[in-house]
Amino acid sequence: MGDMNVVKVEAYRNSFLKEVEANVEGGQWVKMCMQCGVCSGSCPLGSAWDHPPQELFMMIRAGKREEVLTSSSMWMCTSCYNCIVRCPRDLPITHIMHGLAHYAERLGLAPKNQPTRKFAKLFWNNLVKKGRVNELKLGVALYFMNGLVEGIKTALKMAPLGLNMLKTKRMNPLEYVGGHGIKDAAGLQAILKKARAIELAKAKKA
Amino acid sequence: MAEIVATNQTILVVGGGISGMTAALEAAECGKHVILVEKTPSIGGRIGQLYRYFPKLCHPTCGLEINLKRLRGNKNLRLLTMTEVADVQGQAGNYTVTLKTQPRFINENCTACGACGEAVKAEFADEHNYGLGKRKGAYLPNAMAYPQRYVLDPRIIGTADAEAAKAACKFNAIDLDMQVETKTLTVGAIIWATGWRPFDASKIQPYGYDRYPNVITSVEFERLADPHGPTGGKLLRPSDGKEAKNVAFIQCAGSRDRNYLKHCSRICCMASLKQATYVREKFADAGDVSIYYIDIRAIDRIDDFHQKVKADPKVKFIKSKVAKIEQDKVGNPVVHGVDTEGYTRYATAHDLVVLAIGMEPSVAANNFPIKVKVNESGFIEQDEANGAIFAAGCSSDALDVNRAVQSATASALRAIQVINRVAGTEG
Amino acid sequence: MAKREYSFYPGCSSQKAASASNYQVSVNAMCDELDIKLNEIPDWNCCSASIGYAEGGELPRLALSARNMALSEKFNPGQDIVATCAACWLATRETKDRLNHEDALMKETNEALAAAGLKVAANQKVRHMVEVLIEDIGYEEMGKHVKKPLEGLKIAGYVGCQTNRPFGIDGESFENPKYLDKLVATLGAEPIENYEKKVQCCGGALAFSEPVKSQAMIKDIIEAAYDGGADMIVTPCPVCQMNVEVYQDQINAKYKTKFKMPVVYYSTLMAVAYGKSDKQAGLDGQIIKATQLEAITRR
Amino acid sequence: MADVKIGAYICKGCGIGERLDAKQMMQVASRDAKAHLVREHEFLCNAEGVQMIKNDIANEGVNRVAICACSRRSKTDAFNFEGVAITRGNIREGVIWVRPNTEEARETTQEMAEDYVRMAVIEAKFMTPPSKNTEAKYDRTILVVGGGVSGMTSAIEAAKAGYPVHIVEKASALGGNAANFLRRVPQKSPYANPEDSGVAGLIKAIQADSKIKVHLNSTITRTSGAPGRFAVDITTESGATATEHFGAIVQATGFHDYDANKLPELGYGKSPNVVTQLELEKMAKAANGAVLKTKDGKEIKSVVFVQCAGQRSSKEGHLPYCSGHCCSTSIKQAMYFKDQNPTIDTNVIYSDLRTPGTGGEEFYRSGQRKGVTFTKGVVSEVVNGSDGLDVKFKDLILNQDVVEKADLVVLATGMIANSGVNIDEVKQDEPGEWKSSPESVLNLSYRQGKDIPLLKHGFNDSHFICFPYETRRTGIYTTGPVRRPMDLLQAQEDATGAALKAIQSIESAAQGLAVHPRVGDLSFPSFRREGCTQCKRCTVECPFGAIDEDEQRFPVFNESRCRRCGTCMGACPVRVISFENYSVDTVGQQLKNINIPEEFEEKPRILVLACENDAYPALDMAAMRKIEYSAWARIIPVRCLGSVNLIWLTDALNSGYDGVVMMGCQKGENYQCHFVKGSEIAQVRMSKVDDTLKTLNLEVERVATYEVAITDIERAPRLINDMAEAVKKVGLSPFKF
Repeated sequence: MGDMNVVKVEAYRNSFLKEVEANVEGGQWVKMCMQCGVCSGSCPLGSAWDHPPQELFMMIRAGKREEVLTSSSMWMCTSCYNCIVRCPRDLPITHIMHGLAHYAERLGLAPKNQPTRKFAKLFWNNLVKKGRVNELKLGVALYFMNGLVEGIKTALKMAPLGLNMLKTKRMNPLEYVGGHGIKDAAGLQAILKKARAIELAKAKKA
Repeated sequence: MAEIVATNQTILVVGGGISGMTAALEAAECGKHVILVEKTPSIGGRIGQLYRYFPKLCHPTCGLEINLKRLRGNKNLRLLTMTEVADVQGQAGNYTVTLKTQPRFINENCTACGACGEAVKAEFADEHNYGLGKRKGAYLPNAMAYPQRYVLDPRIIGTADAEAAKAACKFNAIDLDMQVETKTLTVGAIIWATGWRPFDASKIQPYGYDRYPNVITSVEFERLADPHGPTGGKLLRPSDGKEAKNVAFIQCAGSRDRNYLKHCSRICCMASLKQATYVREKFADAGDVSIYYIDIRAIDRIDDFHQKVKADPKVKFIKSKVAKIEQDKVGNPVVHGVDTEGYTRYATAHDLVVLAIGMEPSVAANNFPIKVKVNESGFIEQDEANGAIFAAGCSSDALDVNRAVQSATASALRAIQVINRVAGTEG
Repeated sequence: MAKREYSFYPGCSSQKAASASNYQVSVNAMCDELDIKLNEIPDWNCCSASIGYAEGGELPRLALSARNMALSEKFNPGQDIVATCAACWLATRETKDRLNHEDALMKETNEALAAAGLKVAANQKVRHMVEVLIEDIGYEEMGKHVKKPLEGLKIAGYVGCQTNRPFGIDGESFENPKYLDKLVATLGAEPIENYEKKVQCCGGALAFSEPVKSQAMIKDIIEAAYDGGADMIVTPCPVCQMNVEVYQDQINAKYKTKFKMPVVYYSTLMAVAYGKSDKQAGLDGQIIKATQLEAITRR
Repeated sequence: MADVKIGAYICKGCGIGERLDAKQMMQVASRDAKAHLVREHEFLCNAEGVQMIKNDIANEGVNRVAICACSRRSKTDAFNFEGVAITRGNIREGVIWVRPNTEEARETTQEMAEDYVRMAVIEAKFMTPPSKNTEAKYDRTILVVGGGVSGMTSAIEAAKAGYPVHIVEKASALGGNAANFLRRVPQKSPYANPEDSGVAGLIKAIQADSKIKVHLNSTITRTSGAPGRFAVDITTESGATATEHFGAIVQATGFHDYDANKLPELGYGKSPNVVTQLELEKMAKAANGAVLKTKDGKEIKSVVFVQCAGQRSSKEGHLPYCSGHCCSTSIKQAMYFKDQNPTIDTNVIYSDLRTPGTGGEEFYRSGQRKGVTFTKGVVSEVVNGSDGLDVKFKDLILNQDVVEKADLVVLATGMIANSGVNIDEVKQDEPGEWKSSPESVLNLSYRQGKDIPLLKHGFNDSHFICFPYETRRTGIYTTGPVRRPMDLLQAQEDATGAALKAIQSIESAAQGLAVHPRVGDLSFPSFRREGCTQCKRCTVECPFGAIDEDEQRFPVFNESRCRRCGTCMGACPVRVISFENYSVDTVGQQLKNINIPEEFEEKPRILVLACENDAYPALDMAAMRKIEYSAWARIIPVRCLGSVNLIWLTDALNSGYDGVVMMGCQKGENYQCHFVKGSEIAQVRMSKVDDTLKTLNLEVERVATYEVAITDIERAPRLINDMAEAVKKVGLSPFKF
């Protein structure tokens, strides 16, 4: 993946905007931003962003590639869609944020210890394996994503919660070993593989 | 109603606001025969509801007084109020128009003495004040109303109030049997000057106009500032009548936004700058103004007014489209967003928030009595296909008064060109 | 009246012994009462919710929903796809909309689906269960089935994000949707009219990865319900329900609050009002017990 | 005036009959004021009442009608009689509506009404129905000065209405600045792409129109006369002069580009690759579709547009205003590059992007869609860099200083009006010594100067928001960017309107009618030559430059240039100037004929002279709200405070008035006077009143001058009451008889 980054840097030497337009989901919309700031003001976690969406757009136009792609900002997106519905220019901001995060991830530039990024990875792997999400495995994996010691601490903190879920039959300890899944997991994996291949082929061309 | 003479050398002007009035007067003062129709009971339109004009801060009623004097003295011009155009047929130089006049229930005998107004009990939301106050069921639409004649609200017809009004009138001016009148006329050209209306602020849901009493529109704020308005010219906020000393103005409220109006309404920046001076004038240094904007569009030579307001330390400019308004526990609207110059988040409480509301055409694109070419925002385009129907003022685009009058004057000439061709006097 | 049939996409959280299994139980009871038949899409897969984008990217993510749609078209042809989970509905509907408008995407998606012998046309409507209730059943009809009106209860309608934006329920505003309030009133309870946080984000998936930030928002959601005098919160979304309900102890510990606000699904309220048992209404799934609802079921 | 026959009519409607003694008023009208015929009526404005007056006019020979009823602003449709002079005694809004209906107020209220009856009859006595101006001529030909888009549009539109037009253009071809444009900003939906400039089409239309005559390479060396009868010397480059006659003039002399050499910090003059928008337009036009290169022949890969270059700036030598079109123009020019080659970078650096209306915002979006980038920032410097130009700017969004490389930098410099000479700064030629000036556009032979007075920043715009065409020279209308900065679309709209105003002026002048604001007024000033001292005050103070001087320095009024404000009448120290329907006597006799009670009665009298357009309506509207004011006030509306002759004050004070209040409109930079200077002039004149007061040994508090707005419904009555209070303090005037 690191190679891909080098390739992209070469290809778009002068224009990060063009790179984003060609490679990021919704990227062709970035140029339409009129810098009103309503997205940034509407974001529920806005205060946690180093660079809120509108600033990211301006940074993209200004060619701040490294700063944008290594930023933790877009990983703060809760997918609440406030920005999308309020944007006066129709920019699919939520999707652009997702797209930027994914692109950064693909290029290997996403911040390594970003918790949402880690969670997303766990989630995806969990899903791909069986076709459905195994909440318990996902949860346990999540607790330990920052290492064993942290994980035990988190697990202890979360124990009452888990117990509550268990009591109300909204969590099943047996799921850890078996659990839900689809019958045609192989078919799903084939679909995803093909989809990924199509996307990679396009990314190489872009 | 007296006979109306009209021929294919007559110009019909639809709408009695500043544009329609101007178009009608300019044409009539060139010696042309003009019929001016106005939907409401008196002429003046939206400018009659403004306290001051930008950038001079002079009073629109001053120019209105001149125009009314021009109108009263002009024999070429015939005014029909409470009248709408129901239908238009034909082509340039020969249109057949159907006019529909609503009953006023008061005839020419009215002296505007006010006796009927005193006799009637029922009250209704006052249209002149955008519903911010009340008026009687028998009323003079406003102090400058022309014709200077009372109107009975149709809602009191058939009630004891109507009889009381009739009994109070010593001049036999009240006619409760008046009916809707329809007449058909021939005209040669039509000037369409139906103007604009404020965008429905309640549609801008993040700003809570429909939920928070202290979020009002710019047109309503004009009424608060006007001595003829519901507060007698005091800037009192609606919820509790407290003086609104700390006022926020939110630009592009409805404009430049694909969720509402895609176009820029042009006037709103200047209107807010103007209204900022009201706050500063009424409260001096106790007044605080915040203007939340994307681009300040103080176009051409009037930018110096912008500079002047900007130099006032008590007027703050925040480059930001406000994301959301909430209300705190004491009824202050709290404005949320991000200042894009330096990215500071704000959550600022103000006494009053004024939405610089956008303009949209009064007549919706599919509501014209004859097919006309309109653009995406519903404004009439200048196009051959429109025959001798010419847009004047804000029927043609979002315009300020100055440009609206320019447009109206131009449309008067376009109509005259048609009339002169019909008359064979074009040379 | 003939039974209404829909192609049903339950989603991961509704599975047996999953976090919103109680949602599914109450939906079943509700549908039973209203003569709604839900035909589960055979072998449906996860939609990847609002977190699959990071690792999955665009086409693989959309392919997930496309597979579900393909299966629905194949096995439940001519039926609207109905989801009870906001994220499932959103992901599927977004995929449908994009497939309908982007020819290249349609081509690529079908190329990917072909790897499993599937094909998508994206010709079924994708709807949230509340759309079915409002548009197909109607408040009036829903009201007719009420056997035990929820009298005396004050309920805050927490709509949250994804059933509300970017698509939302037809005729409702993004900032102040009123359908939950109307539903609450239909069931005989009193809606909290000025519930300030009804569309506040709960953090969604970030409740896991960014618990501190998310819980701060959740705190506001619960606090505003208390401010409005609510006895409980009702929601149409499993993520909202879970986030707002299960972290109350942690929030109490951090903020020294004393929250104990039950958070229920609209379907739970309906099942109770329709005279179903605690179990049928999914009340046994409440971590914070909705004792006032339990009292009604026992009436 | 042997044939003066005054009919006075007292209305008893609207409560007048109940509140006032009509019989008494009738007696006053006949016995005191000597009306020839006096009648009362229960309801004067109804059909029967109006018919009664008409009958008297027809059968009794009444030719002066004094209506004592409501305000002169009310019931104008009813009280409208041809061929007679009409006055109005305002006993409704002016009396019963502003006085309490109480027993103790009855006497003073009745006195007030009786005075207004007297005043109406006396005013009628001194009025003459205006007869027609004999100077009027009807010349339908219009002169358009300037052959750019505005001028060509005015010409074409006027010709379409049937009026012959001459265009005078100093260059060798029509087209003006826009002739250099490759394309223009779109004027119709979808407002997405630059479109044909339209200039060639206009030129073609002019060439095809037999009613339009074009004088190229020509200037105007003298303009004399008045609306309906202008005589204009048109001189060609070779010096040949022809005199042509016109009814009205449209001045469409356009603009020239700001001198970018004043912007060395932006690299202009230092690099050939820093150009103005107008220069880029010329380059693009010359390239005629070929790829644009830098001056040294290199391919252009990046262009930066610097908005507000030397504009909207208070720096020395910069323009303080915004030229309005430049944001859209930069978008259009960026599209020249983008449409040719989308990989060329185009960045517009702006502080406020100003693309108003439907078209503006759509065009902005279209620019963005095409990949034009927009950066909110302020450019500090453009310098030659290692590889092309370095544009240094502060990015206001990212809050940082940035250097951007560019192959070409385009400066959005401002428009400067071609408005001729500033007559306030240039010395005027004395009569008989008039010389043509090459700097002047119109070379008016007018006493006040050769060109139209400027409003601001060199533009000769109208000062009036609701009346954008009001220049201060009757029959001469400015249009296009000479009036104010504007884009092509607005200029064309403006030019069409200006053509109408020219036509209107021609039609009005032919009938001897005044134009705005006293439209249709047939009266005009005349003077008693034998009394005139040739002091020139009237010539100097006329706001419209209507008055010239003959060789003996007597005033020449040029009736059809006159706007009937009466400023000349107010200015005249020897009171020889008057109008048929408005004179020193029509007002002076009114104030002299009211009843001044003897001192012991302790009933002061306060004269109020109120501007008829603002203060008087404000008092009317106060009356509609029943806002009371002092019964001592006697209000006389005046055309303009500028028409107030000092003699009225002196007479009033001499005859025992206790106070005088003058209400004009706002003066100063944002003046509201539709006669431009009336209020200001009055203020200056009144500064001399103190001397008068001193010679009479009267207190200065007895005279007050105010700016009153039409909205001052509470303040205007208060000002009257304030004077009543002041009189109470200083005591009654010693000049009662």
